[in-house]
Amino acid sequence: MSAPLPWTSEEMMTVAASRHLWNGAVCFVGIGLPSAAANLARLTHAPNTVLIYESGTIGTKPEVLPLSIGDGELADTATVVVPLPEIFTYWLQGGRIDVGFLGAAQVDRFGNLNSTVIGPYDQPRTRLPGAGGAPEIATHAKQTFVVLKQSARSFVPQLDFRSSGGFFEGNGSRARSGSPGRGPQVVITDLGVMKPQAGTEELELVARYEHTSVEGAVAATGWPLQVAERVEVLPAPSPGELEVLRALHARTREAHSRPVLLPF
Amino acid sequence: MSAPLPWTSEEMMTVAASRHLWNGAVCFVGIGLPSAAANLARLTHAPNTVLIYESGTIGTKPEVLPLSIGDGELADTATVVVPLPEIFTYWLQGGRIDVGFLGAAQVDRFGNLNSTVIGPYDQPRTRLPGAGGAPEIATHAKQTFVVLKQSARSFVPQLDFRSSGGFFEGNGSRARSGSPGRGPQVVITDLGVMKPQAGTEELELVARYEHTSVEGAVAATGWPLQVAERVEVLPAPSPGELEVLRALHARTREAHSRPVLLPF
Amino acid sequence: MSTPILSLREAIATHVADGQTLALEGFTHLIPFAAGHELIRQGRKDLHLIRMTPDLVYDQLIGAGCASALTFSWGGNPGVGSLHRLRDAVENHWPRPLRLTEHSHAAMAAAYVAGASNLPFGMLKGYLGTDLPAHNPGIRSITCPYTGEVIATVPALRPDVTILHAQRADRQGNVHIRGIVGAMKEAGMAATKLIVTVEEIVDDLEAPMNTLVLPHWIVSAVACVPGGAYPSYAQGYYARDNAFYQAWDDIARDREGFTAWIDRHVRGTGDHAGFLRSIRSVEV
Amino acid sequence: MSTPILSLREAIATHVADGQTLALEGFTHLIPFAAGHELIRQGRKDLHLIRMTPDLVYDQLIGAGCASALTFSWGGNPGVGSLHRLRDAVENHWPRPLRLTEHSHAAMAAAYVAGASNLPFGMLKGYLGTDLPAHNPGIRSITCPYTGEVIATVPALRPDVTILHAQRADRQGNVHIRGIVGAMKEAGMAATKLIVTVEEIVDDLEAPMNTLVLPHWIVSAVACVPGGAYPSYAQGYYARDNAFYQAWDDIARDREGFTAWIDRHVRGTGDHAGFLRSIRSVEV
Repeated sequence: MSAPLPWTSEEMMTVAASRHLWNGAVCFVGIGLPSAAANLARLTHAPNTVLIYESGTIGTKPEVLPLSIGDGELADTATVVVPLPEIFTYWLQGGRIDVGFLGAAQVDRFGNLNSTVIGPYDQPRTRLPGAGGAPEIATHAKQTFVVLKQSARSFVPQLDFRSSGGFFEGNGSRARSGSPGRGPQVVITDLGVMKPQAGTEELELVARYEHTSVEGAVAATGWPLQVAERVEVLPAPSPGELEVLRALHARTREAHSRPVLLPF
Repeated sequence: MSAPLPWTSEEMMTVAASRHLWNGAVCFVGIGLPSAAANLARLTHAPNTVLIYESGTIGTKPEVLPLSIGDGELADTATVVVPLPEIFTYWLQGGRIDVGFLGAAQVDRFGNLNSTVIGPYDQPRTRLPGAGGAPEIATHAKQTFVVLKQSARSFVPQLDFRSSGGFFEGNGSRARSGSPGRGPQVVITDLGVMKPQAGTEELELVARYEHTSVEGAVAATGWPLQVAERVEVLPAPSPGELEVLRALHARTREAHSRPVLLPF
Repeated sequence: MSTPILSLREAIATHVADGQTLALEGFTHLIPFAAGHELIRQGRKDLHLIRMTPDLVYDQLIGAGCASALTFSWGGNPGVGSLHRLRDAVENHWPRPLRLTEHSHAAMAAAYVAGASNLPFGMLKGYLGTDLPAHNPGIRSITCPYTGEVIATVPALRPDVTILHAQRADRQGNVHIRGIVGAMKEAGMAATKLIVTVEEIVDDLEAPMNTLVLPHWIVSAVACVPGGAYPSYAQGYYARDNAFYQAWDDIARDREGFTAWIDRHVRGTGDHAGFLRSIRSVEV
Repeated sequence: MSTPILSLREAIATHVADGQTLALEGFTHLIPFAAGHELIRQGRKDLHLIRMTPDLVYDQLIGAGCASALTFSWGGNPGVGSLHRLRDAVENHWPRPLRLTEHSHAAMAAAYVAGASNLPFGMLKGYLGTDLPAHNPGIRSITCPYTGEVIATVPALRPDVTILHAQRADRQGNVHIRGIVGAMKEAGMAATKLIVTVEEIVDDLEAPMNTLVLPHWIVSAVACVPGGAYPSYAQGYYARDNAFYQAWDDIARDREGFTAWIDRHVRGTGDHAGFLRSIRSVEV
């Protein structure tokens, strides 16, 4: 083993995800890693990124990461707070979202996602929270970014349940379904980055980190993972990225542990 | 001829219409006579009448009558101002309206209304403003009150155009159409008051004023008007009603003639 | 990263072309008169105009020959009577024929909502027992897959351009609208391009939470046009000029009087400030 | 002419019966926890619970045996993980089986909007390429009468009772809601009866124009319950107790610990003030 890395693999994954957001992108953000990555982008290279949370907060600029999708911080710092039904009609279905940022429990080779059940639906081994906003984010965002940790348990040959569509069965089946968005253009994990191959639309490993390997990514995938001819090695988190991300997490921890005082 | 009346026939009609509104009624108000009648009711016997204008103003309490359906006075004095689409979905179609107050250019024996064209639709002799909110007010309000001046030109055997439905062809045809509201329960004119007969649903003269006659109402109707066995004689406007109505109109005239000052 | 702030002349010249479908919304309140006048000045033609209540602003555009089609739901001078130029176009095809697509308010609202929502149609329990469907082939129906109930449908409205007038924008182009909002947001979000004229541009919108703000990135251009809704009104800025609405009945009653008025006050002025000066000179 | 202002106990006793469909809405914000606890205290059962995000409030109702069915779209502890009582009911039918009707957020929102609009169904371009329709027979489709496009439908949600928590009501029963409003208004207007708990009752709502006000005549009962959204939050009054949400993961993990907590803090207290005192005594 080499010396311990000066960053965690979760930090690397968050930084790698954040780099995909461009300045001015209108981004529909899920809670957790997507939220951390999107806010890191906003606080570094993409200050004019517009963040939308499904709770109805548009153009929000939280100082600390929300624990829930509807923390008061999101409303306080938003350009506007709209009713939730409107978020899904005028904004998402209306085609106003550039990037949908999704997580999941399982992904398959075509970027389809499961966040519903492990095991049969009616007799699940594990009942997961469910689809939430994801099915229509996956349909309507002009593209989606998927972020999750990579393992043979999460990268599976066959989803137990398809909660939201990626490229369906590949080979153009998504486009033929009438889904307006272009689907998952990138899947970012703690081991590397995958993108859909032209034509088949099967995920292909296109990048790894300095501390990860192609073999590691292949081994952590439940199907024979396609590997690009040239696998890019992504730069480590810069000191600036790490500083901003850690400060964000520190502010968040501090805020979330602050006792709540009821005014009576 | 007897001595001139101490009130105009328009005042009598407005007062008669206002008396039909009960305290606490939720009333969807059209501009003109309906608006005057509804506000007169609110300022006299029905102070808790809830007035809704299609512009989105709910629970409005205007000091002066609006000239348009969307005067600023309506917003300034409303409980809440909502988007116009919401008025027609959650409030009207949602079944929240007790009384829809409608006017029209023509009415037929079943209380169907025309406010669209005189003459053929494609080559009209007179192009009227059109249906506006009326078709769905007529459908969804739990009942409607119709107010218009009575003459052979306005009370016609055959509408040139049916802009909104009353009892359709009568004899239960409205109910069979699936219209949730009970239709025009009263038609108030300058000559008297008509209500639908049980069964046929044809309008029947049930009341006149002190200064009008059954014969006059029949003569001012373009079809053989049904007359109730007992035609009530409605009391003249009370001094209190007249005072409030005239003060309302005076305030309105004063406000509408006030020059508008642009702030630059 | 922010919306261009243009002169109204530039905004119209850049974003509105002959033959487009165009919605100027604002329900009695915040009617974008300045933008309507600028369309007349620039001589736009063959416009398909969309508006729930055509009001004076479309009476003017129709009488000035800018329009070949109108989609609407109530075409009167509110509280006054007829729109004489609209009537003359429908009854006598002057200055040119006007193809009508006529709806009820509820249906127009549903059609805008559908457009904003990227749905191909809107639905409503509507048009029951009316003659409108017989004259508007766009009014159709669907059957509820649960109850079997038949429900009316209208095709979504998707204007090429929507123009709104609002009270305030900030320097980034975020827009705050206050008061009666009508179907302004829906018409704006249903359109390919959205132009907003405003009373003033401020450093901070100070919009209370949950009020109507259009974020800058859905706005194609902002133009600062004080008085841009006159003779309609801007809540908090100036009242509706009800006397002008009443006077319009005479101005628009005959073709010559109308044309003289448009030539003098609209075509004969360079911009909205000029229009307002010109109108005031008559009143004094 | 005004809405009855009741104690929460009276409001629940009067308006909520066993076996009803019941929606407690509020998206993360303004979750009506006090009302949920009162339902447990009064031993309501066989409820069909409806909520986009069941959250801790439904984890508690489900674990306490009040529910036989759940309609929802995301059933986790936000930012923390699982709802263990919901999982135990689904995976092991404890304390009783729970019939699930599962949607996406967009579809639940459309179903509430349809309910509020008195339409039998809502539609959305949704569920494309997902397994949800295979497990929810309520998800069907219609064909657009203009384009031929196939569009997903969901049956309208029409709860017997909706319960909301809001910041303020006035003495007539008009209610002002500020901040993240979720689908509160739609759920409230879709219901036959609407109960609202509030932080305080004031003389004047002072709601800015165009914000969310529910007029008193659509509200069946108002109850003043300070802290009624705790451990969720009330914008402008108190923050979300994120630490409690994290602690719930342990409290609810096993049946005994959960039941002891409910017995002590909910069933063992007379009202919400008692609950808050009881919770504070643990924290100190």
